[in-house]
Amino acid sequence: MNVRLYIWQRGTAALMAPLVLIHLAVMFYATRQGLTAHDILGRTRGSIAWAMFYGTFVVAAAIHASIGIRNILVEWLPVRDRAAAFLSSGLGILLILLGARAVFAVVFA
Amino acid sequence: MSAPPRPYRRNALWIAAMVHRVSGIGLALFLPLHFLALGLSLQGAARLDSFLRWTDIPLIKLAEGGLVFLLGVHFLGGLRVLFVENFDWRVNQFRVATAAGGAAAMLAFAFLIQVL
Amino acid sequence: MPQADNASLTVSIWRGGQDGNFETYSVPNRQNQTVLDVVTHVQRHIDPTLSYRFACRVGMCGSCGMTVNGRPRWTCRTHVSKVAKDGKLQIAPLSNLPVIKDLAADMQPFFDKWQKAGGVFEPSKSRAEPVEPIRPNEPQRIAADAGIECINCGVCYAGCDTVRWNDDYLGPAALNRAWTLMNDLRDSAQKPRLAAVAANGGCHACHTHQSCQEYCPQSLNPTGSISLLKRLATKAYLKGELKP
Amino acid sequence: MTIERIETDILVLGSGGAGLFAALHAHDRDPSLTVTIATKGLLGKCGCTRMVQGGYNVALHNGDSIERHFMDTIEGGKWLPDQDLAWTLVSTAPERVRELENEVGCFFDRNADGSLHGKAFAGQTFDRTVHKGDLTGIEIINRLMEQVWKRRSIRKLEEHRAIAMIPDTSGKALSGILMIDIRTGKLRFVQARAVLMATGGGPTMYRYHTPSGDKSMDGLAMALRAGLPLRDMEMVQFHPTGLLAGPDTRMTGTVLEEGLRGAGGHLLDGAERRFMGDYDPKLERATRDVVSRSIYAEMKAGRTSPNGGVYIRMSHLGPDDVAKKFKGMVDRCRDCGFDLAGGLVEVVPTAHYFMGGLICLPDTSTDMPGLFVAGEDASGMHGANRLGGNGVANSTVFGGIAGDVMPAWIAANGGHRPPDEAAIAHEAERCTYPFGRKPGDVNRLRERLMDLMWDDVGVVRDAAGLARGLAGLDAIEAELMEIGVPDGDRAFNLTWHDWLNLRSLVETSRVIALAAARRTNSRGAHFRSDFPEPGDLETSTFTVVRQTGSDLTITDEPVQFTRVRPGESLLVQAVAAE
Ligand SMILES: Cc1cc2nc3c(=O)[nH]c(=O)nc-3n(C[C@H](O)[C@H](O)[C@H](O)COP(=O)(O)OP(=O)(O)OC[C@H]3O[C@@H](n4cnc5c(N)ncnc54)[C@H](O)[C@@H]3O)c2cc1C
Ligand code: HEM
Ligand code: SF4
Ligand code: F3S
Ligand code: FES
Repeated sequence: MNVRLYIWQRGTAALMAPLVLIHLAVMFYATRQGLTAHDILGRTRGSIAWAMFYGTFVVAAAIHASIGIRNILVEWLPVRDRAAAFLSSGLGILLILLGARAVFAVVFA
Repeated sequence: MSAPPRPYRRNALWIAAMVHRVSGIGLALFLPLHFLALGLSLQGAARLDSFLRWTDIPLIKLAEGGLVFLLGVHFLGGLRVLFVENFDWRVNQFRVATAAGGAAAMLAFAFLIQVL
Repeated sequence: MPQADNASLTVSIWRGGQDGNFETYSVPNRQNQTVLDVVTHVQRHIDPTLSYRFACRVGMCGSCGMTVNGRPRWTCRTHVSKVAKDGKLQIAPLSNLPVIKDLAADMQPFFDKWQKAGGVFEPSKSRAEPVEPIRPNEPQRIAADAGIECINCGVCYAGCDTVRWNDDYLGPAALNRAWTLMNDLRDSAQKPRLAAVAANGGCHACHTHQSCQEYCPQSLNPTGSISLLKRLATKAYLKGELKP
Repeated sequence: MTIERIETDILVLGSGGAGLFAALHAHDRDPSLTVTIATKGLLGKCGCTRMVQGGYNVALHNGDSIERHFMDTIEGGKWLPDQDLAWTLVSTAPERVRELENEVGCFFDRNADGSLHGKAFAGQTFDRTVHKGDLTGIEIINRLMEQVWKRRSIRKLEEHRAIAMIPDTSGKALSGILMIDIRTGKLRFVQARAVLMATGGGPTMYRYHTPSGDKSMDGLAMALRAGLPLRDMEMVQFHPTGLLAGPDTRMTGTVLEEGLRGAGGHLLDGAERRFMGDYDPKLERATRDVVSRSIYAEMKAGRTSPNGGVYIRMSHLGPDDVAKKFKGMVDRCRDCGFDLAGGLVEVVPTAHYFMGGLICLPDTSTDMPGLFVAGEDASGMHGANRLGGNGVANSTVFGGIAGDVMPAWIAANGGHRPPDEAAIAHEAERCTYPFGRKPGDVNRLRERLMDLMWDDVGVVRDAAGLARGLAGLDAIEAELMEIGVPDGDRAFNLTWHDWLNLRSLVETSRVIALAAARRTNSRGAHFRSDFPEPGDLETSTFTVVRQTGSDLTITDEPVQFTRVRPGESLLVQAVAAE
């Protein structure tokens, strides 16, 4: 890892820290209030704030996790830098696509 | 490299790093599934509901508790790393690591009690 | 007085090169005995062909690093009673380095990386000029002093799994040296050094396992040096002074 | 056996302060020359310069002067030093320290105002010892080693042991050095236009000694065989307080620093009685040689601790304070099971430094064209006693000079000289000699040598003991020649090298005993109980030993007082001139 990847990885981690806290809090609240599709969608549908919140989370997690996995590939599997970069970018893109789809689903669909 | 076994990995802080790594992998594997599940609502609330009901099975609840635990340890372990790297917090790391693990376990336990 | 050998030590020692194996010896247990003394006893009295390395025998040269009961240590300053488990010792060469023979490891990769990290002073003055006045309480001097007493024993390098897993990783000792020099006001190679440690395999490859800090026989804190380097490089990068 | 051949312009033997500095200077003087540095251990990680704790004497501080440093050196050396060598030492040291700081990168300790800190060291009239904590040698050698690495064209032969000087076909000049590649066990002949001998002496033939385990007087043994004259060979400096931990640990003999006594530590006999009062009114703070002799006398009288030494006690100064002030020493003792801060630690005098060595000029040249010498292998700078802090100054000053001088010498004296092939063959056979014999216990014989030198040629000497010692050395040598080393794997074969070490030590021990028998007075490190007086200073002489064939001849040469005569002082003159 070099300084550029490091900054993205740690930066997104720092960004996610408060997001995770909020997410956990919401989860606790949600499980108490009942976890039905109706409840969930009731909270999220049409809420730009939720869209922003989870949108940011998705992007940050995708960047963060793909760089993390890249390091692990290099260290634990016989994968060289280039291949690891390729694979982990794939993971990142996958996460962003699925994540965007999920946010779209719960907010706008 | 030579073959001798390496019990030095029993070092507490090394274990903390490994827990962090494994939880990170766990989260990275879980995240696509999580997104897929939420994406189900594209096919209507009923579809999502049937999925959520399926998640009522205790085993699945337990697995969810596990996920919260993963997120918890990874979050706290990650904070530990961020602190070590960015503040002068390098003594007594052992206690911080244990505290992080403990806090995450409590969090997961609390969550389990909630959902079960 | 050499104590009566109440139960002698059972010592297994790595023999051969990279793909050698452990052989077991019985060594008398003495009151004043370091791991290096145990190894010496085997060479002097049991198997004259045993190879190992040492020089100063008092913890100054960093030549005698070995893996003792699974943990890297300086053997000349490690008393047997501190490490023997039930009268058993297992002694192997330092890991993460090629084995030359028996307990002697080839330290060349360790020193190559030391240089790659820019671990060499680059002068800004000549011998004709007076010595630079630097107050002992200047923060940079204090920071430089913190890591300066490294004896390049390689113990941290052998104990770091990131070194094991990542061939490019420069390792704790080299980075600790680089950090020391980044705090040396007399040095003129700050830029290239920072670029070297910010590149692939540099300080950012460290995962803060902290084994280096735990094992360093000189009680240095390479983890600390590395995280400070990370910060320094990060700041420089954000200011656009570094292009990885 | 096939012997690999290598050529180089300059060959440096040893990677202590002298060797590393020489390689650096030679390379920087003329980068077009090939410089090769060969060393018995890893580059910079062997030898004694690394073990320097106290520091580096240099007249750089306000109020000090070269003249004062010079006078301290001459008086400390009991008027035996070669004054031109001593002058070169003290007058070059300031530049060398500035070079160490400004160019090599050593980061010495500072005063509050940022200037270099000078600490007090015994036997000096000024606090001039520059240091980095109490690990000065590590700082000096680590930085030098980095500079040598950086100059990638300097060729490194690590774990290479020099075994013989090979003359050229004329027999008058040096052609090169025969070596063993320790890692493979193969022989290698390195032909060089100029060679620096910097293997660092090292009196490790004594039961208790401080130098690193790689040092075994190889350089002086080689020089002796090559017929070069050695001077001051009776002058072995003992440090009064070496750690005594019993016969089976390499820790025994290692230094417990002088500061312990300076700070008020007590020396106690076996019955825990403080004894220094019987010998000197300055008690434990008496000079190194006096304290060493007093402890030695207690030991001879049988008033010893369990391992046969005496005790040092610090606890009355408050264990916590001691632990803070002498952290390094307390840690070191604790690691080997002793409580220095709170308990008693057994100590003995321990052989520390060798003042004797090759005769050379201030430009480091020797009697043999092509051979230069620097560091502890050279002699004449210290006379009968080396000041603490003058050892590392000596190796770095003269190592640097050698590096400056050799390129010019090469330019003036032409190319490689063809080796005497018969000498190579002979020396190759000599070093593989033990492989033909029935294996025996090399270590037992080594211990016998160490006991003999300690008992008969040690801290206090007399004619009878020295005669006994000389006879004993012959017996040990005869036995050594009967003992073999198992043949088989010669790679990294430490037992073979133990054998070779022992041979070098026996050969040089004989010269020490001979020179000690020759000097019928007591000066500095050399003390004869049958001749306790220092003798007339005006007519001071130094011993010179030379080997021709298998015969040793010894002569006395008058000391030339080229700068100052006994009774005079450069300081008085300097003051008077103002
Ligand atoms: C414990 C201790 C503390 C000391 N403290 C001080 C102090 O505070 N101040 C001070 O001024 N002096 C001190 N000295 C003395 C000082 O260290 C030495 O005088 C000086 O460093 C010698 O330098 P050198 O380069 O000649 O030899 P060394 O530094 O000893 O180097 C000799 C080199 O030659 C190599 N060598 C040996 N034999 C061979 C061979 N056959 N072939 C190839 N290479 C060989 C060795 O491996 C080593 O690399 C101390 C000495 C000791 C032992
Ligand atoms: C609160 C949020 C988070 C914080 C503070 C955080 C922090 C960190 C930190 C500091 C690292 C670097 C560890 C190292 O290099 O040693 C890291 C690694 C990693 N993180 Fe996170 N993280 C968070 C959330 C996540 C999430 C949500 C995922 C998954 C999707 C994730 C996956 C990973 C992975 C795979 C690694 C690589 C582990 C390794 O290199 O050992 N993280 N995290
Ligand atoms: S940092 Fe410590 S463990 Fe690492 S090489 Fe230096 S002294 Fe040895
Ligand atoms: S053990 Fe290795 S991972 Fe970093 S903190 Fe030390 S270098
Ligand atoms: S032998 Fe020098 S550090 Fe152990």
